Amino acid sequence: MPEEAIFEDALERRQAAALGMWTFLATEVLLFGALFVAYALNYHLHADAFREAARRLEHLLAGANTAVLLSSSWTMAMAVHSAAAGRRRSLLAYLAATMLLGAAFLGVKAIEYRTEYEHGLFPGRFTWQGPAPARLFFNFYYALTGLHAAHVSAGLAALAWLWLSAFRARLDPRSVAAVENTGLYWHLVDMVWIFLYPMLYLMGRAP
Amino acid sequence: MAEPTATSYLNAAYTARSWLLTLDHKRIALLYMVSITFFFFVGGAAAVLLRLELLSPQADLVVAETYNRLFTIHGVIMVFFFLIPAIPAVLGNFLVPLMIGAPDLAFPKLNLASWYIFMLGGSLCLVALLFGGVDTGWTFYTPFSSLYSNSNVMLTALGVFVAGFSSILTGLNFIVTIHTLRAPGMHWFRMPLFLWAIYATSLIMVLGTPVLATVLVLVALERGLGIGIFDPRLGGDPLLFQHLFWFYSHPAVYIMILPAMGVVSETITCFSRRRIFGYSFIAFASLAIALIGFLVWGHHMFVSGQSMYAGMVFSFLSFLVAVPSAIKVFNWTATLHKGRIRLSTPMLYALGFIGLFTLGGLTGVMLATLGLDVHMHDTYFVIAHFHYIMVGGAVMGYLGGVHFWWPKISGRLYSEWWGRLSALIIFIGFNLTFFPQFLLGYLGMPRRYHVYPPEFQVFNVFSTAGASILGVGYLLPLAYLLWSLRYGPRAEGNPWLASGLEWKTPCPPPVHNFDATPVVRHGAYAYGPDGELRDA
Amino acid sequence: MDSVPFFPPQASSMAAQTDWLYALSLGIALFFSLLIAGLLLSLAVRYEYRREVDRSNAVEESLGLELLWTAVPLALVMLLFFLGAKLFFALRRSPAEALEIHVVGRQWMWKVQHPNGRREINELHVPIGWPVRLRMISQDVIHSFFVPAFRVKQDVLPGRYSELWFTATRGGSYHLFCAEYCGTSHARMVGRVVALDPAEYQRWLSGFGAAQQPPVSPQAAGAALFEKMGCAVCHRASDGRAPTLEGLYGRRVLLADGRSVLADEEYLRKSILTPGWKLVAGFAPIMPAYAGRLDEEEILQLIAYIRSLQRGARHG
Amino acid sequence: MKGPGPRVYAAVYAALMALLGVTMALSAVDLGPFGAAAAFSIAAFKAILVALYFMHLRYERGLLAVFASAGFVWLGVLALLAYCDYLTR
Ligand code: HEA
Ligand code: HEA
Ligand code: HEC
Ligand code: CUA
Ligand SMILES: [Cu+2]
Repeated sequence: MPEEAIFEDALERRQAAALGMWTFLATEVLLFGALFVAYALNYHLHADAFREAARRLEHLLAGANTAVLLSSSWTMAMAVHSAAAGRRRSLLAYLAATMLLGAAFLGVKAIEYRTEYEHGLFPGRFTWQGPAPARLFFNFYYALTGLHAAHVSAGLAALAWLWLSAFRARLDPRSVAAVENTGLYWHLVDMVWIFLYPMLYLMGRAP
Repeated sequence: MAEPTATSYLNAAYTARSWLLTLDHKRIALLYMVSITFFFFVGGAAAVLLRLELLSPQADLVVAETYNRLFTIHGVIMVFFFLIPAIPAVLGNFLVPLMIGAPDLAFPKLNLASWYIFMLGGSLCLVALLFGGVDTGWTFYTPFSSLYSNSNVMLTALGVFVAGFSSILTGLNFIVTIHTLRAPGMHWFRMPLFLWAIYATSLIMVLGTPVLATVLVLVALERGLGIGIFDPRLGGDPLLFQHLFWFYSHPAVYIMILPAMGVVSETITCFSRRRIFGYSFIAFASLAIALIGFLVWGHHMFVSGQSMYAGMVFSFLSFLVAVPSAIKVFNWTATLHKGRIRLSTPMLYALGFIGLFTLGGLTGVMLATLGLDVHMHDTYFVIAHFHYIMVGGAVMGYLGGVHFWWPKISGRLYSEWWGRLSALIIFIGFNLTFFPQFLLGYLGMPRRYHVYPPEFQVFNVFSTAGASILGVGYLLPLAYLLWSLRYGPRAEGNPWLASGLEWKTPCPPPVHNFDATPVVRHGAYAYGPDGELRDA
Repeated sequence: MDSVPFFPPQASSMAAQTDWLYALSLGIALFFSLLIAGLLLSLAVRYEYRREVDRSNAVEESLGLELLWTAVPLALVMLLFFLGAKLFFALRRSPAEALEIHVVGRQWMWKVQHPNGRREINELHVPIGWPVRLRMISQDVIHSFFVPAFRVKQDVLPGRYSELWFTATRGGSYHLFCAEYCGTSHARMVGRVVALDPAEYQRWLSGFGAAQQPPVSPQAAGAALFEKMGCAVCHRASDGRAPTLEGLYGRRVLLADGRSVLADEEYLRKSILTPGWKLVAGFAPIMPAYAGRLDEEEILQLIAYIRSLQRGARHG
Repeated sequence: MKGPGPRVYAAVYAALMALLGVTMALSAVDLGPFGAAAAFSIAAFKAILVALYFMHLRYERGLLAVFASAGFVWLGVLALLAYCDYLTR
């Protein structure tokens, strides 16, 4: 059955795609959420150690990185807007900006990881003599930020693909929908970070 | 095979490519059917070996390592690669578009991708099996799985993880399809109850499975990269894994039973020639089970060291989830009243389902009783409980559905005599296998034991004897259904005179399902006072 | 009551209650199963399609019936909930005077130590008629201590104590099983529980068992460890660099972050293994972590010793 | 469907950045237990802004909002009942 023939019209088709995408996003929320809840429960068990460990993170760098990711969300929203309005050149520009910001985010994250490696806070090379459950904190930190970084990378791949197809051909309704869906995904990944940032970096900061 | 007159989805093309790259939901359903049948017999073979070993109290057939691998692979395959996909991915795939009057699912490519993802996950588990197997039990409890087991935990967990995404995508596809592709006039409350059941199941698949994925990733991180999350030496909590695992795996048991309940609602009406009793109660009971089912997972952890108060909350909620199931059972029973009952094969399976599910469910209620579960937890009582529901209930539901829609799927009729005979054999073999296990369990025989005190032997011998009858019972349908493909008489139109849009198409249906989008003018189960079809 | 078929021996104070609840709930289960099966069969026969019976006025919906078969199961399960929870409470609340026995589980054996220090492996001797509390912990994976004749079971966790209590009521030897899957020899992590008359139990206690010397009580062993591991250096120093441990057990401790916690076994265990996990108010974090330097039995002994330090009593 | 325009996006973007600044500033102040509450309320507010405007949820059918919140509601169930164990141990 050719996919075109399934839906009555473009509106029905778009509604189906939107519902599918949002359902998928709900699964992503739970995928990350399970890890968030696991973290929160362990925080409850080892609050002091977790706070102490959290103070070792580069919270300013991460704050800057949050700004980078929020900016990428804005450029992404503008990209979706441009696509819907049929402005291909501005779509290309905004997509490129989003990719650039996304890559910058990953770059800063890599710098953070390197600092942590040098400070002996890395799994396999954990030399910090902090309170015992501190290692647990760092393991959560790597699991959470790693999973998040994997999602950012997947988003970058999708953006690159969008950019190339928008570069090569004119915009048709299908590619507009693809931009919209990638946008939704990108915003969700941003949203995850919005929660990750205070949860990991800021918990132990207050004196 | 005589050439059928019209082109159906089956004879539209014959190449391997036309099957392996098909986007037709009906063909994808058949791909699933072949795959899960294969997995069922792999899991069944493991069960046969388990039962043979348990014939005697000593370890004489297999050593401990092997036995542990056998029950693990039995559980993993039967749960993740047979029963969870069984009804949704086979019958659901085939029937959802037909029942709502749509040409296909909303996302056909995604549907095919789900099958490939499923096969990838299954292959990973089979590879893990071939390279030495895995010995954690299907529950993968930490820290055993993450730090102590010397078996292919990573590969198996990866396989289950991958298969989980197939489940998510299938559920997503069903949800979107049911929301957007219903034919004109097919209001929610005109839908066959099978669709309500599939919809509720899809919600669980979509909202539960991601948590399973996360928890498996965490086990892999701990085991493979030393990123300990559950490790008690780091201060990790041994119960955290259990909470996350059962958050998915309890609702998952409803993934297995709800669709079977849906099948029963279809068959019981057709063979009683009666509208279903209490349509909306059954429909809402499906949703209630799906929702409340998420609140009860802690009943697997009553003696795990979970707090006593949490145990009470979970026990209470577990009792609540039993009520909608009870509502369904009573409504089905009432449907028989003043019907015109014909004990055809699918009806025999439906009746078997109701009876065995009731006993299985009520023993579940016994397990939810806090003080009792202390004694019965991790004994054969639990094994008997869930086999009553999963084998006596869900597998019977699946078989009933396969028989009911077989003419639709294959265009052929199977032998009614063999059908009834094997339903009977399965029923007898099943009870002989698993009833003694209730008694064994209360006597205290722990599960996952390959050696046991000699006083437990008698019941174990009964159980093994029953399992061999059961095995024969399962081989029979395989034989006569395959036989019917070639030699069975052709099914003409609507062999059961069943109501429902799927029966308005030829048997087997054409690729496009409906020549013109059907318009629905009345609710499901349009059987008149004399049992006649009203929507013919 | 050894002769009741399909029931394990009733050998603890909880066994009869559990069996009654089992009988009741099984009765409900069988009643409804047979009811449903009977209805299905009789309806299937009565309304067989060839039979000429009255089929007029068939009902399709009945709010009354729906309410009935919602309310009756609901009432019954609430009854079961109540009875089950009551029994569960009783099974969880150990009497204060219970005899405390230490159990350490590991792949794949049970190690037991009695209050006077006598040890045994895969066996547990207990007196009849006196409550016994097991303080249990695992050295590796999760195990579960299961005595069918007593109708009790409790998972034994790594890194955390769990408790189980019972009062044996009948002499004899009963199965002890590991009920939580724990790896290759899970099925061989079995043993027996022997219930003895109190006098006999005392006699048994004073025997040496397999050991060559008379047993050393956990308390005494803990006192020796307290010296050997250097705890005494700080905790008996007069300069107040470390808190005194006298009268600590059972008291609430004020922590540096303002919380106050109850000094129970779990707290003492964590204080010894990972002192950084909490800090007692008014002290510097100088105590070294003993995680990895003490095994579970030694920790239990240290705790037994600390528990024995009553306020005002002089250090032994 | 109709989405908001660039001006709305710019305003939301500015609000998000401002809220980020507030979060960072607050983290340096000791608010006791309210610190975490404040940080997460702000995060939730930011997330809602993103969902409503960047993700157009405000302009979509209600059904989408139901599915969008389902993930969070289920997460709430997981957290609630798991805490029910951890807080009463
Ligand atoms: C399809 C699978 C399936 C289904 C549907 C169920 C349904 C139920 N299960 Fe079961 N269960 C499993 C599969 C399933 N279970 C598995 C696989 C395990 C073991 C996992 C492992 O450890 O490996 C398990 C384990 C398990 C336990 C843990 C036991 C232990 O390990 O100690 C408990 C405890 O509460 C439980 C309870 C229930 C309850 C209350 C229901 C209810 O939903 C049942 C509701 C149904 C009815 C009640 C019947 C109909 C009612 C009537 C006809 C009327 C009368 C009703 C009343 C008077 C109440 N189950
Ligand atoms: C959908 C789920 C499902 C199904 C269908 C079954 C089906 C069966 N199960 Fe399964 N079982 C589980 C799910 C399921 N089981 C789970 C989840 C566990 C827990 C695992 C764990 O503890 O981790 C379990 C555990 C389990 C145990 C407990 C093991 C232990 O704890 O030590 C036993 C023991 O009797 C058992 C028996 C059986 C039998 C006899 C069947 C029969 O119904 C099977 C009948 C099928 C056949 C007999 C196949 C026919 C094939 C042939 C005849 C070919 C034979 C070929 C060769 C022998 C080479 N199962
Ligand atoms: C170097 C000094 C030092 C040594 C050695 C030491 N401790 Fe401590 N201990 C302390 C200090 C200081 C504290 C209070 C601060 C804290 O909580 O860490 C403390 C706290 C404790 C507490 C909690 C007391 C309370 O009031 O809540 C226990 C229990 C304890 N120690 C037991 C031991 C045991 C058992 C050992 C030996 C195996 C030991 N300590 C060895 C210095 C020490
Ligand atoms: Cu120890 Cu099973
Ligand atoms: Cu369950």
